[in-house]
Amino acid sequence: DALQQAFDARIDADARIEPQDWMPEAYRKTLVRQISQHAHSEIIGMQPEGNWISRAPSLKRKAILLAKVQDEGGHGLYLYSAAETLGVSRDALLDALHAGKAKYSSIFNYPTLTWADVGVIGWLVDGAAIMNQVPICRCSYGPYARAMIRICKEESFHQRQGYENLMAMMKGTAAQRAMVQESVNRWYWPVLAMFGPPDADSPNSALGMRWGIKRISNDDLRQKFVDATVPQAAILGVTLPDPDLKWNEERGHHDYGAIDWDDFWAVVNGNGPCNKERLATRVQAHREGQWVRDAALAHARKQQARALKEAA
Amino acid sequence: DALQQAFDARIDADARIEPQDWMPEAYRKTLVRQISQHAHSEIIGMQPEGNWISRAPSLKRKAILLAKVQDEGGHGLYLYSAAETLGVSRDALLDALHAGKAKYSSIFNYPTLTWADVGVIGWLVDGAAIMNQVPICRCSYGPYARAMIRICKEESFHQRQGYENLMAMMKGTAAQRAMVQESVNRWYWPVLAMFGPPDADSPNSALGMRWGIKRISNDDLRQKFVDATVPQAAILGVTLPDPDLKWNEERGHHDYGAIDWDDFWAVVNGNGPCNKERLATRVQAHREGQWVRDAALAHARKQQARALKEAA
Amino acid sequence: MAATTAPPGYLLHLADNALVLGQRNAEWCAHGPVLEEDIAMANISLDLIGQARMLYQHAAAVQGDGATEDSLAYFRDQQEFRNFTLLELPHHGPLAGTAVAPRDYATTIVRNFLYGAFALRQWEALQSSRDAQLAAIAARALKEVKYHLRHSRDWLVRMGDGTDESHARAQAALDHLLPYTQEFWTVSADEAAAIADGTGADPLALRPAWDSELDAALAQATLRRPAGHGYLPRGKQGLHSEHLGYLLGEMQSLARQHPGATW
Amino acid sequence: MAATTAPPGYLLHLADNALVLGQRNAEWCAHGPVLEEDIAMANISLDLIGQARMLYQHAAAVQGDGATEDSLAYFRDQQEFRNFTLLELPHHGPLAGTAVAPRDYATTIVRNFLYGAFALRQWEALQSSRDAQLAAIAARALKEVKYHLRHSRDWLVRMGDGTDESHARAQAALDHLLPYTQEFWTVSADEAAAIADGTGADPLALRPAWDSELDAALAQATLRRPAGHGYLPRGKQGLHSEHLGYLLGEMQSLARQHPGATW
Repeated sequence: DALQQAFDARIDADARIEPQDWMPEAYRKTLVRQISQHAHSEIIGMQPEGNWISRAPSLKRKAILLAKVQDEGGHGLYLYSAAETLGVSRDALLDALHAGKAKYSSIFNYPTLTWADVGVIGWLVDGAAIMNQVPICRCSYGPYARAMIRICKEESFHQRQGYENLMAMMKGTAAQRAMVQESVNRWYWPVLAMFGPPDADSPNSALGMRWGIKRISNDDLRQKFVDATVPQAAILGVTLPDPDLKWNEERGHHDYGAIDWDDFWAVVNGNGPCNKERLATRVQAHREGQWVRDAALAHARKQQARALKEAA
Repeated sequence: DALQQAFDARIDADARIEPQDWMPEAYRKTLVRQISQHAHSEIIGMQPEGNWISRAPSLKRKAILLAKVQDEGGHGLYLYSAAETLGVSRDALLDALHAGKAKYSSIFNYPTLTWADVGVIGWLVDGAAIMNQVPICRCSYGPYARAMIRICKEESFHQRQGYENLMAMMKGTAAQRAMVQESVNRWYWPVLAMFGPPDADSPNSALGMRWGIKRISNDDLRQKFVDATVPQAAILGVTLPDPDLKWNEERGHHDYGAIDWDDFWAVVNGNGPCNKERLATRVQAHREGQWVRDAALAHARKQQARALKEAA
Repeated sequence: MAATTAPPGYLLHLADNALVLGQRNAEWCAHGPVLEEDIAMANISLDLIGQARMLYQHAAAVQGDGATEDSLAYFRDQQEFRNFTLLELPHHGPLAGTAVAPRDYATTIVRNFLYGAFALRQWEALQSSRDAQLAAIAARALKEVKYHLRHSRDWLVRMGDGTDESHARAQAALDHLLPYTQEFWTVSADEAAAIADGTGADPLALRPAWDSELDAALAQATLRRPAGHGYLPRGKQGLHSEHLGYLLGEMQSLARQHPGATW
Repeated sequence: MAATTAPPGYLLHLADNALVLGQRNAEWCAHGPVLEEDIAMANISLDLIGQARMLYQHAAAVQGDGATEDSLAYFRDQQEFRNFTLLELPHHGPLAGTAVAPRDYATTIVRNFLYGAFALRQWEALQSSRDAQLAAIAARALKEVKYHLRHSRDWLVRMGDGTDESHARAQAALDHLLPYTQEFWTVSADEAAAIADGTGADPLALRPAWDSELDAALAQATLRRPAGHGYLPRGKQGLHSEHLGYLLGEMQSLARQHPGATW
């Protein structure tokens, strides 16, 4: 019909879809799922990093980490707002998260065991997230694209801070250097898996491409990430834990080893080291915060009633 | 009457009163109050010392402290049992404690701020407690006297361990020695106050003396304690924080400075540093343990019902 | 021509207040009652850590001896800390150091209000400190604490004038914490020295305005002002509660695992 | 004529198990549900600390290098600890390291049962270790752990066959903790070495008896045995949960504040 044709034409012309525009239900649903997953990832992601705020080893690092975690909360806010432009409430999205029906990035189901993890999350996890997210800045849905532009800017800043944190540790004592290497060993493979299953096993991607929501394939993004990470690791002085990693002159890219997809799917399906902890912690915070939210609502209603009475 | 005369005769003869014997109601009440206060002191006293179990600086000291706190729980058990021979239940006594109607030794309303406090509590607080308790081993009420004999034996052991703990620290680093001295400075005066108000202000004592429950006056016990503590402090190498402390050749005792009774009464009346914390912690443990006690009771009843059914 | 500087002990008192309360408020990260409050509490904590850093840097410069902001924050023991006892208490009612209880946002809000209303006036007064560096820090801190105070005051009113449960929680937190504010109005030796040389603020001069602010907020929140008597804490003289040891043990654990390391 | 000794990593695994569980159980001190349980938990903890001391002393002697029981307990970092992840978890359901929740006695009891039923059989087997010192420690530990197992089994049955609430709590604790027991049945490199040289016990040989004991106890407690699959923890290989860092941070804080001191 005409609406569908107009929508298709905007997509073909690489123009933006805005909240007031007509859109196919499947497009709307795909966006709600993707934006809310991203929002949930931001707020669940506050847990593993938040784990080190109280123990940050210097006041400067404590302040940087606090600011970063605060930014993540802010990203959550923008993204829930972007999702709300698609006609779904933040409460409904949170309910789905708390009921275990919505996903969030699996990477946050790993624990942060040392201070170096804070730096490695900045460098590798945020780095991978940026690779995934930069193409979304050109996403067809306006509010999402605009939220992502702001988020990517802040994420790049976080990534540089993470790298700088690791650099300072690599210039430090032997114990600090060992801490960085051990952390890289633990995070590297799960980060590679963040780009999602190989293209051959990723059937949903085609429609996302068609709609201008997804713009680069999982494997292409992963390759780009590996190519960018190798020289950064060299400058840092850490070894990436992949014996098969080497430059392929012919392809003009690095070859890399096989990813353990069984491990990836185990974590996605709820059996990672911290899946239960992360979700239960969210649920606990929400449940224990109920009385606070109720108080704010009750007070606002009382205020309103008083204002009406005075006006009467 | 005849019962009263028989009772008085036993008291005069320094013979023991046993649970099945007739006794004046006031005697019974005085004993219940004193024994339960003592029991409550044992279990409240587990809190300040328990505060250092998790952080004990060596495994040997951790084990010694755990064993000591366990003994205190055991003392609580004997004493509640002794009180029960007077026709009052442990539950009723605990309810009175939790309702703030029963007292416990005020010394446990001070916080344990350093590891040295564990040693100082052993040396000075247990030392003062023993001074108070040894005469009770000759108390007219049999079950109480027998409980006290066992308790005093264990307390003496704790006191020696506390002193030995401090001795090890005094042989250690400057920081360890300073920690001991600071702790002695904080605890010395509150410990002197543990013997209770001066005899002139202690009207209840006379009846206690008459009944063979109390045998030595507050001031006499305090003098005895000071005289015993001075040479121990000298061997340890710590200074007792009393500028007026000196040997009085004429009296054959040490003179000592004025005790700040306002501070003592403030703590007794609920305004010590930890009164609220101690009581609320007890109440919380009791409240949160309710389901466990209920489970034990429910299971016992089910077992009994099954046994009856089988027997039928 | 040495510049006038406040006594180091006074600067540490101010810095320790900021650090310890910043550490406590940051504990809400990922546990707040609503996302906006996670962010607000992180923001308040960040301001406080920032204030602590400036104050420690200044104290380190005054003290010399190779002291740094981190040596002062991470390598002093509990009894060297000079913060108000109020600021080190956990986010729940009175319990022993070894007890565990859920964090209570009413406790957090009431503390931030009671201290914020004091800190606002203290920083106002310190803007005219004879220690020029301290005066500059005060000017900056004042802007931040205005926001902290508004935030906690707004929530205090919401809680007091909200539901029965929120009212009861706010009142319980107030009953628990108000006695600790007595410490604001005693003058420690460090404060006396700072007042005498014109670098410090006399807390007693701040009391009437603090009292009025408290009464006004409580009236709006329909809360009752408890007597607020009882034990007089002496945290700013180094005599703390059982809670600070645990707070510092956790905060300093990593730094002390790697003595001499730079981060 | 060097005596046969178990690999140091294996001794540390056994010692760390005892220390970490002892540290956790001691947290009930002054917070138990009834005075008798305060005493029982302190007693169990004391036995475990005692086992840890004997094992660390033996490990220190084997290791040489001036190691002592206290250097092994207080000056190793989280990743050097070799305890089962199960034993470091706090006394509540699954939550992040920064979360706070009340201690739950059902969690404590279920863990003590699951581990006790394993430890009993492990010490039994280790009585015939080719490491004579370890065999002697095992004989002593076996007596203690028999009491620990009986204590936790009795309570497991009381809870399961008690009230609706206690049944639900026991079941929830079991659902939470059983997956962590998967770690019992993997063989680490240290264990493989110890099994190979006849000093260690093969956990797989202990499994049938453990399974039967669990099933029998659950039947009596009217509890359902959950699948117990899921994440396979690797604490004994040094890969822990977020909780061990906090436990060690607190446990080691004072010792590390005074490096080189003797207590």
